[in-house]
Amino acid sequence: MNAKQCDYEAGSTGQLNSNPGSEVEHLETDGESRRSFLKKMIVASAATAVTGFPYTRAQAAENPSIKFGLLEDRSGNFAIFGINKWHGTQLALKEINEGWTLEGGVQGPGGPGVFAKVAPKPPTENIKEIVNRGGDETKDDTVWNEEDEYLVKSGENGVLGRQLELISPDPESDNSQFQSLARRLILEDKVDVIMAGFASAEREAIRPIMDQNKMLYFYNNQYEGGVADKYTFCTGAIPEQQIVPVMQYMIKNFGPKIYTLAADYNFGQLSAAWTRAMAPILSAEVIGEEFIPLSVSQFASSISRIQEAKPDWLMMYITGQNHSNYYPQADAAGVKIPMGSSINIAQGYEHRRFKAPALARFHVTASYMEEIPTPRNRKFVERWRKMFPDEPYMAMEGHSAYVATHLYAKAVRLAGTTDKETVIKALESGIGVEAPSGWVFMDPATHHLSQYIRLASCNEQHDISFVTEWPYIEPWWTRRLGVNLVRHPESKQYIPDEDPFFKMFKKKGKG
Amino acid sequence: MPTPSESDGVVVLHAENLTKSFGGIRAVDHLNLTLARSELRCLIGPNGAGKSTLFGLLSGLHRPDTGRILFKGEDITNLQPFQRVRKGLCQKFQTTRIYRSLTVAQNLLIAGGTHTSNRKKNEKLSWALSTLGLDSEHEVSAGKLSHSHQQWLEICLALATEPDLLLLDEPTAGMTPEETALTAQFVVNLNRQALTVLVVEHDMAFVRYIAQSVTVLHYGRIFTEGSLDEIESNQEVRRIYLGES
Amino acid sequence: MEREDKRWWQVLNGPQELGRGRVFWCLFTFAALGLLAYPFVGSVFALSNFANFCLYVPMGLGLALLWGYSGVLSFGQSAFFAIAGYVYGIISGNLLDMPGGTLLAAAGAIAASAAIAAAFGYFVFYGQVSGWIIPLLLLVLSLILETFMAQTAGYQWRVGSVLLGGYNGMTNIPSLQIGSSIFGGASIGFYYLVVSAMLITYLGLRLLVNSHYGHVVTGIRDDVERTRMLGYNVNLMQIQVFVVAAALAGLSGVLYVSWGNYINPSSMGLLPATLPVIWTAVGGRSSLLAVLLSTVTLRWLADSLAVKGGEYAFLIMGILLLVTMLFFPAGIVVTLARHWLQRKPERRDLKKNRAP
Amino acid sequence: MSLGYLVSLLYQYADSIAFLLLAALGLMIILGVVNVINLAHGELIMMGAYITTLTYHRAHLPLPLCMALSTIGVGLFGMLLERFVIRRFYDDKLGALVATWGVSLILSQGTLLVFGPSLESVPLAAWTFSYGRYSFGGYRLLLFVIAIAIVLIAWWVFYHTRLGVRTRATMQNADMARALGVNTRDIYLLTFGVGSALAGLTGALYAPTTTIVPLMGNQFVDVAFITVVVGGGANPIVGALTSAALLSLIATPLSSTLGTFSGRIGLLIAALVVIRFLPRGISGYFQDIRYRRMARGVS
Repeated sequence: MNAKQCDYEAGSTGQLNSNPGSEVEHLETDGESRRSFLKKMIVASAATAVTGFPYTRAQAAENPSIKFGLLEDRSGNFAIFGINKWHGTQLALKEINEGWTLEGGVQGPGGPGVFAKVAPKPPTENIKEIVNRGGDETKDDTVWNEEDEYLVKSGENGVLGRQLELISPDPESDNSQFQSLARRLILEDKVDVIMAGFASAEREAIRPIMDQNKMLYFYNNQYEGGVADKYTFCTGAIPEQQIVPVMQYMIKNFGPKIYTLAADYNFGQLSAAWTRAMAPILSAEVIGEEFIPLSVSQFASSISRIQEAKPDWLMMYITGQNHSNYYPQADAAGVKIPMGSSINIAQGYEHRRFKAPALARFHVTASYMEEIPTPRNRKFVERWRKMFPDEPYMAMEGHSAYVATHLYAKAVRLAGTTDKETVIKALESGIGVEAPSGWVFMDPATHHLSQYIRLASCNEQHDISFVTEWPYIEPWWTRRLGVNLVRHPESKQYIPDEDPFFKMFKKKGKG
Repeated sequence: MPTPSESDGVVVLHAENLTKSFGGIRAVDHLNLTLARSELRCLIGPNGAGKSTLFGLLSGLHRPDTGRILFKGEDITNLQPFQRVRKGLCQKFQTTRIYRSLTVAQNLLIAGGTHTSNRKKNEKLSWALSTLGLDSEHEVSAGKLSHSHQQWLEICLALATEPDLLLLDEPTAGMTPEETALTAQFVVNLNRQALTVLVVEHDMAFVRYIAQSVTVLHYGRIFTEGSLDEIESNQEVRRIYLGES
Repeated sequence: MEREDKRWWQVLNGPQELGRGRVFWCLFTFAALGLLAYPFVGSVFALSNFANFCLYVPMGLGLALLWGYSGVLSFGQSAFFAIAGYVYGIISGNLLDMPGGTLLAAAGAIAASAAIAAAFGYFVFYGQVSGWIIPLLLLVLSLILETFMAQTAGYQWRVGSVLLGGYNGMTNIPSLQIGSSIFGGASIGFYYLVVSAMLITYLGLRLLVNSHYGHVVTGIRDDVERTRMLGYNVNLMQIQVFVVAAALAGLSGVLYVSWGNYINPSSMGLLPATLPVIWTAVGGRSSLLAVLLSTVTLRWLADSLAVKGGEYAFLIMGILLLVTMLFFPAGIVVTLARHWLQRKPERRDLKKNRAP
Repeated sequence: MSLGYLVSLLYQYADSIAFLLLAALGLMIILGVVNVINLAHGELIMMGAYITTLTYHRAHLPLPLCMALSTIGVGLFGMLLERFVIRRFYDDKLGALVATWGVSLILSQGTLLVFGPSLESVPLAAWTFSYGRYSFGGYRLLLFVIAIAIVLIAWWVFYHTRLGVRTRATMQNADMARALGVNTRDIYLLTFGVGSALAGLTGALYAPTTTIVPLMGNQFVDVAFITVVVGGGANPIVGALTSAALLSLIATPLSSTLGTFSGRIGLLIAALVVIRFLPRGISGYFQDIRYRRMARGVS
């Protein structure tokens, strides 16, 4: 953008990267600021202990509120997901403003996990090694000793003595509306953070605006992965956390012949590319794949092609309201092939919307589902239902929105300010929280969450059971490509074509 | 009684062997018609005789199934309607077709097209406008004109294209006898300014007033041709057309 | 020379548009000056937002010309808008280092929209299909394009160095640049660019519809056969008007990508396709000024509804559209203006300016 | 190519015909008789699905009764729509197009506000049968049978009842029909009701096989538009049947061999080609042929 424009845009004070020429100096600045965060946090908690609530409450009345911008679709095509996410954020904001926070905080450099160091070297190992390491399934509850109480008192109402004020216009599932509202939030409402978007298209529409204006942006959605952007934090699950685990499970339990049915757009195509590339590593084979345009709602020919190919199981990357018609139609046609997926059910609760047994034998790796049987999740569900009694289902993305909101509040408290560059540094300091789903950790290098992933299986009665779980899967793929946003701020979305390993498994052609 | 103007014998329009069918009905059936320059010809015939279809064929709204049309010696059978107009053949429709939502001035502006590129004054048109009293109604919306004025306006629109042959389809339909007489006089005077005119009309008073020669159409064919007196004395015509037996 | 000027002025002040005479032009000049002065008082966001409303005006005016003046309804203006956006993105992305590359891209983009409109128009208008088929066919065409563009993710879909981007859209499209000044979405330069595009389009179309050509176009709307029988190549003129409308939609598309640096296939979807129709219908399709006002107002309304009313926005738009069509078939602005003009005695200077 | 494959292809073909026919027939009858394109057609279908789903879940009525209720309910709604909206636009077809678009926005967004983003769908008895390695859904075949039955009933009403004669007279020349004592207003009202009822029935029939969401009508309207454009309004019944058969003939082998995307594009391109060569659609072309044959008969 031009210099003229920069004059208008919200300036920032945290010019930590003012001297990009010298790496050493850069790192020193980095370390310094992190130390000061830790110090601030300790001071802050001490202050709370001494002065107690009255002080902070009095302060809250005087202090201006923290402006929290949210763009979630409440009408249009994606309303079914957007309303859920909108509710998730509202719940979290209510809790924060009433003095609650999710347990957790800075875990020191590295946190749990092998790669979760601040500014690690990108791994250069063989991809098979990473895949194996990334996905050790477990059912051993003792590994992650979960407390029932994870929502704890923060010691103040709001953050830094300021209430969080939600500003949430409705972008109506319309990309240009997203753009103009994003500009409105930044330039007019002068918000401190923006969380926005369901579809990747919506994210891509506003991400350049966020970068131009140096606005802290959270994208709280499961997606095709690959975003590496200094100002963007993604709290949804990504392919390495979903596709690889579900494939491992399905191949082990049903067999090596995979048929992919994918929506014919970015998410479907890229996820299918993941499946194609991962299959040989997991000693399996994709014997057929089909891409369905988003407007298609009748699946007779797809069903017959599947029956002709006779796969052991189906990999489902179909999305949207038209595509979900596949399930009742396939069921009515007597297709009894097991299915694996990274989105359906967890995102759009098809198992609640369709009568059993349309989604029998369906398996999905999810970062969250309403049915998770842990005590802490039951409490979460209770709180949610109390606030939104009419909610049809609490889906994966609503949970992501909830967690992201708490994560942001935690980072602001840690930073001691709402200044974006400083909050970004706080988010990059190795911060984690106890989410209703389990422990999640913001990976500094990639700005994605290390997630607690469960594999949900849907039976003939559409009851959900969690057959296995992976308590800690890291966002390893973009790191493999050398992404390290702490050291090298950038702004792009990587696609599997850019990974030499994936290039070997390019799609041969349509159909 | 005006004297018929002399036609100089040069053929303006020559149609031969024209046939056109609609939905199984042969509206025009192997018809031949010749018009000389400066001729004023009336076309009569009972309902369904094919008069309007013939006009449609001449103006190009319909394509003939067989036959051809020569205009000023040129074959125009395959030309589009607008091309025929540019060659000097213009039609007034049976039901008045003017731009009702626009003013008279705008109507005339549209009609005075760019294809009549010479910027010299269209004298026939200004004469016609003043004769018919339309020049005082420039700013009136055409739809608000009286019925007769609408009919006259459409004739003026046709004149604005500077035609050599004017086709008038029932120009006095719905007019009072006075208006009919005025129209008749106007048409005759127009013809005197060396304009070939072909009129379809039911009103025998009108025909009697203007006709030099009359063509009778019946079942898509030319039944007979001649002067009005000849036609009126023809018993066969009386039988088919006037319903007398 | 002076005589020429006067005639030019007469044409501009012609009867084919609402608002004539000295008072109107004084008000118009006043409003235009107000727009030019706005940056001295408005905030950056207000400017950027207002520019966003106004950049759709050429598309709306194009549809007013097409539907209101020539009688052809189109649900395809958004497709031409998006085609221009994509072509602009492709050309400018490949000519990043060339000075004036974005201008070339803008010209190419508008030309591409116009060319596609010409090809489509040739099929439709020379085929003489019935009136209701054209909007439906254009809708179908938009949906084809949307379906096609949605599946262009990945490296194999790339023109030169620019990725088409599939459903997620084409990102990082450069803003228009003239010399060293860049017309980005939140710049004063862009505001002036959009406002001048809006005013020039309005005045240009006003000249067009009041010219002899414009009168003939109106004649085609009122009576195709009559106009044909007055010696006009109606089909050709319909194509010409269609192309002009598409080019104007293309202009809006170029301004849009320059504002947002982004375009994606859902710009050709069902809903965007109908928005220009709503603007045109609500304002009054028979007046350019009415469409200009309603486009800006409805964009503003949609924006305010999104900010305040949330999920009621579409409902309110639908009710507005239905009420307009039922009770103000000529459009709200046009109906009100006519009502007002009727009560006022005709001004003297109007009479002097009547058409020859 | 095995016999099983052929059977499967045939099944897909029947399935596709049923979908196109049911989606388009109501729209086409309204176009043919009333001469109005109803852009709210998809929302009428959505309404049918909603009535079925709601009566099934809340009133616990048997499914066929729910479907009958939807048909009647949407038909009545269509008549209200005709009486209070469409009637004003009989001399302004494009106006009707725009006004019905407004209706469609109101219906879909109103549904979202009232009933939320989605409803639980209606269960479907899983009658399946198989041939070779393929298995097929019985309900889909039932849909095909119903679609054909509706066409036959419509044809019978159209050609063998007094109402049909009056309707045809109105279609050919409304002024003349009025002069002959036909109440064309009633004919229009009734036709719009029947067309809407068919939309309601379509929604009801497809309710067990689709997601019940406010914008579900969109999946029907784009194919319905294509079918209507290809079929033409000259004779809605012949037009809908031939158009659905032709389009399915193009789309089914394409999607079956090259994938759904190709089938989709093929459908759209077929529409463009047909419109170029038969501007009045297939039924308009048939009408021309018939006239031409009559002409030959006379001579």
